[in-house]
Amino acid sequence: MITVLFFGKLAEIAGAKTELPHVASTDELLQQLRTSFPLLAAEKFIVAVDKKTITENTLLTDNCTVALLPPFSGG
Amino acid sequence: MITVLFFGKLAEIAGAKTELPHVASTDELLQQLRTSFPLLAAEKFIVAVDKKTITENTLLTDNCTVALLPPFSGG
Amino acid sequence: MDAATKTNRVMERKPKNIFVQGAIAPAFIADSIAKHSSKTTIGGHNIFLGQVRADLIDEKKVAAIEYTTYEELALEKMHVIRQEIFAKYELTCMHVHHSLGTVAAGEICLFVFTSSAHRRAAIDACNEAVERIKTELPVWGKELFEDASHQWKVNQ
Amino acid sequence: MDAATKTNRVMERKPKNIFVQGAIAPAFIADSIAKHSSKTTIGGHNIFLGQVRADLIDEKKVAAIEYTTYEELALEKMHVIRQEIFAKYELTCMHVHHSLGTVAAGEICLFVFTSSAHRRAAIDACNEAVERIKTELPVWGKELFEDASHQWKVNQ
Repeated sequence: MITVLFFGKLAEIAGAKTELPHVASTDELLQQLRTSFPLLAAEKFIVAVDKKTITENTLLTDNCTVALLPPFSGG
Repeated sequence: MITVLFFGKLAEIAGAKTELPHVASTDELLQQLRTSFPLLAAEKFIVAVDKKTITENTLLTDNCTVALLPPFSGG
Repeated sequence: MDAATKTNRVMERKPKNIFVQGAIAPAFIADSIAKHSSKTTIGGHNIFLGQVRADLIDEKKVAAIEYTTYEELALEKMHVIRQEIFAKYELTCMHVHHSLGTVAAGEICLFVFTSSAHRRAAIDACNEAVERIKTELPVWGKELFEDASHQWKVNQ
Repeated sequence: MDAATKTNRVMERKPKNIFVQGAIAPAFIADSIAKHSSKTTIGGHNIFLGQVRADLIDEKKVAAIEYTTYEELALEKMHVIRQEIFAKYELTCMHVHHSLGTVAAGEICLFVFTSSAHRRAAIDACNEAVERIKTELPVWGKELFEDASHQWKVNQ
């Protein structure tokens, strides 16, 4: 299982959390998510795998957590 | 009369305040003060006439106030 | 290894919790300042406070901001920021508190507090910490308008 | 001219008193922060606090600093600094408090507090105010040692 966390505005679109059966890579995961939640396509976000932000397609292992992080606006 | 104010370390040397009969200029005044208070010679200070700091010899008028200000150390 | 050293080592490894529920009270800030009176090597403190603005957006007024975070990632990130700032500046201490949940307009949502022997380090470290908190911490502010609608805050 | 405008004009002409007798209490700082919660155009506050250090000088420890000033000149000078800083930065407000008399090691002797809609102005204005206060205000600190001897403080 892969856990996917959504934050900020993205959680309004997709809910705070979802679990998916094994997906090979982040590119594949994002493709699936965009199919399930078409509104995601218009949103800017970065991706973290197990709390490390990534900039390229990344292979996913079982039980990993992927987080979709829209632009930060703390403070 | 000319009022002379001393601050910080200078007040330890010369007292907080003194009054002098008319003196023509700041140079003349400082010469008199150094004679009265020889320890002043070793001290760094700037001079203010009626709350304006001066950098050159300045003519004094009656009833003016001259202040001797050692380096500031507030805060 | 004595108890104090042990405590320090544990603190270094385990990120501190910076999050507080709701607004940061001025009395909390006062307590935090007062606690430093026993640290007599300190010569200067610098404090930054973020306050929620009642911005007017399309004629609707912001009544409050609701903050959420990815807490695990935020605390790890703050831990790295803290270590890098301590490595860079001669600080005596640094404290960071950020609100979660709802903070009304006019209330304090961020409190960054640095102290050092000479002022330059505290001022520069505080400045850098604030910039990094704003750009690097996964925290999101939802601006709640008086009419109960909302929009997601964008940092400048 | 309404009463508020009149008051403002008078305030512009008459320098504010920045001096307080003895240390600045953390509770006073908290009150000062709390008073700004009604100013909901403010997004950031910056505070600098000067604290008296128990420096060791030739094996003697500083127990307190005794501050004196040329008050008339200091208030006029602070008034000019205030006006120049307001002209340069988009500030909502600025408050300055400096101790006179004896302030013990660990206590606060200087409190500079700036507020603005966006943080940059408050941070830069506070920084500039502190530098100018330290170099331009006729204030003198006498470092009182534990053995009752003293020396005159020198600002870095």
